[in-house]
Amino acid sequence: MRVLYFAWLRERLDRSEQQVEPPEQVKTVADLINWMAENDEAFALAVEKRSLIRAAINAQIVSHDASLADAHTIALFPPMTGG
Amino acid sequence: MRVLYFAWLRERLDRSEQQVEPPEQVKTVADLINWMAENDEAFALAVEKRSLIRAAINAQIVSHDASLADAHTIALFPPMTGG
Amino acid sequence: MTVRVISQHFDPGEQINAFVKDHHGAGAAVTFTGLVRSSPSDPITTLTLECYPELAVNQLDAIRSEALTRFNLLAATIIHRYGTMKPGNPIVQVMTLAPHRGDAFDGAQFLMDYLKTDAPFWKKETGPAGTKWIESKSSDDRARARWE
Amino acid sequence: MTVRVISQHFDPGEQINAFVKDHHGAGAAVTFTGLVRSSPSDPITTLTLECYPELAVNQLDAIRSEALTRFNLLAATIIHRYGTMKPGNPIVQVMTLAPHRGDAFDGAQFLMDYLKTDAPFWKKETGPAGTKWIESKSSDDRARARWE
Repeated sequence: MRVLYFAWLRERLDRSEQQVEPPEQVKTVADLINWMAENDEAFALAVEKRSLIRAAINAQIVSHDASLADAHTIALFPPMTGG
Repeated sequence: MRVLYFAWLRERLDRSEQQVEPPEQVKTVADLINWMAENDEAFALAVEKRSLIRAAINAQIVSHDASLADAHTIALFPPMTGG
Repeated sequence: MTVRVISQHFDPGEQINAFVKDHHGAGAAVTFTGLVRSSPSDPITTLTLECYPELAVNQLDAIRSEALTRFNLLAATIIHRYGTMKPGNPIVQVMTLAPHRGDAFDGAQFLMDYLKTDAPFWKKETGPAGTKWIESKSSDDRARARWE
Repeated sequence: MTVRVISQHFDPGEQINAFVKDHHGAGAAVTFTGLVRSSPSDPITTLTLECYPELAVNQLDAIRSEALTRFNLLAATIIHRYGTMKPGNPIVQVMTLAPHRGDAFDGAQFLMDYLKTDAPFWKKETGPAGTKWIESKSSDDRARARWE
């Protein structure tokens, strides 16, 4: 599973993407964030305010409770400031 | 005093302007329209629906009760349809 | 030139580019372009706008000043054509520039709503059914009234 | 191309001319152009937009379809740049075309309000005080909420 990062989240983590292989009990975006935070202190700090983290699965915006079934690409990013 | 006509008022009167010398008791735009209608049957018909006649004095929009003092150019025209 | 009443064709794109140039304080530009409309249900071959140019300039200047103050615009331009035009030709273009988009949108709508009822232009269209003057619309009066 | 997410400069005027061409059924075109802003009180030297292009195209396509239906638009185009820009450069342009001006205005405002909160772009500005990410604004959330 590929995880992409954008904007200040990408900068804080110092990477724009990474591969992860979460265990079976990681079923949602929230689960994934929690599991990655458990295993990576820098990640835990960067996503500390969960309300500032937006997510997309396979280039579709989703909420944190969305299922990871069929997910090949997850993106995590701050609130958007386009336009 | 110069009187200008526009749009269908101009067409119905078959002239775009004329000179008039109203008597002293003609003090407002409404007076002028009434006085001209008394002296010109075609004019009377064209301005029959007074609510469809708009007026300007010296290139400033005015209401029918506006005074003709200092007026050198009066314009009479239908509701505007710009834009 | 911030108010232009002209009888020649104008190019919408050229006008917008000239308008936004050198206004680095502004973040938002809104442009309204009014075009001669012709549809299968209401086809026309030409649209002629009659105009009282002296009054038009006075009215457009006044409307523009009001918009600048009311919506804190950094710039506003009104271009209005008269004469005979064909379907697709631009008739009018209103452009507003403001630090924030809400003001730029409101300013442009305000200008258009006033201009429809308060600018001395009269439209006459020619199509298969002949030539007729376009009547003023009560919807335009209502649109203008909401700014009172 | 009705949704374009690009890294190159675009010309606002060229875009509007291409947009209004050959739409004789329409009477009203509204264009919003968002420009890189720099003011004496908040000077910047560059603005960089980061983008997730694949998601951006998906989001803009969806927003555009919704606007077309909701406001009976005859056409709508969204152009959004990413990369590094200078004050005065165009960032975004939204264009709507409709038989009547109210729909064209509402459609353009709707597109901009959604795009501010729902399109995956992130702004970072560089000025005398350094470089910082621009925070999302609650006023943008409110602007979007009025269409719900």
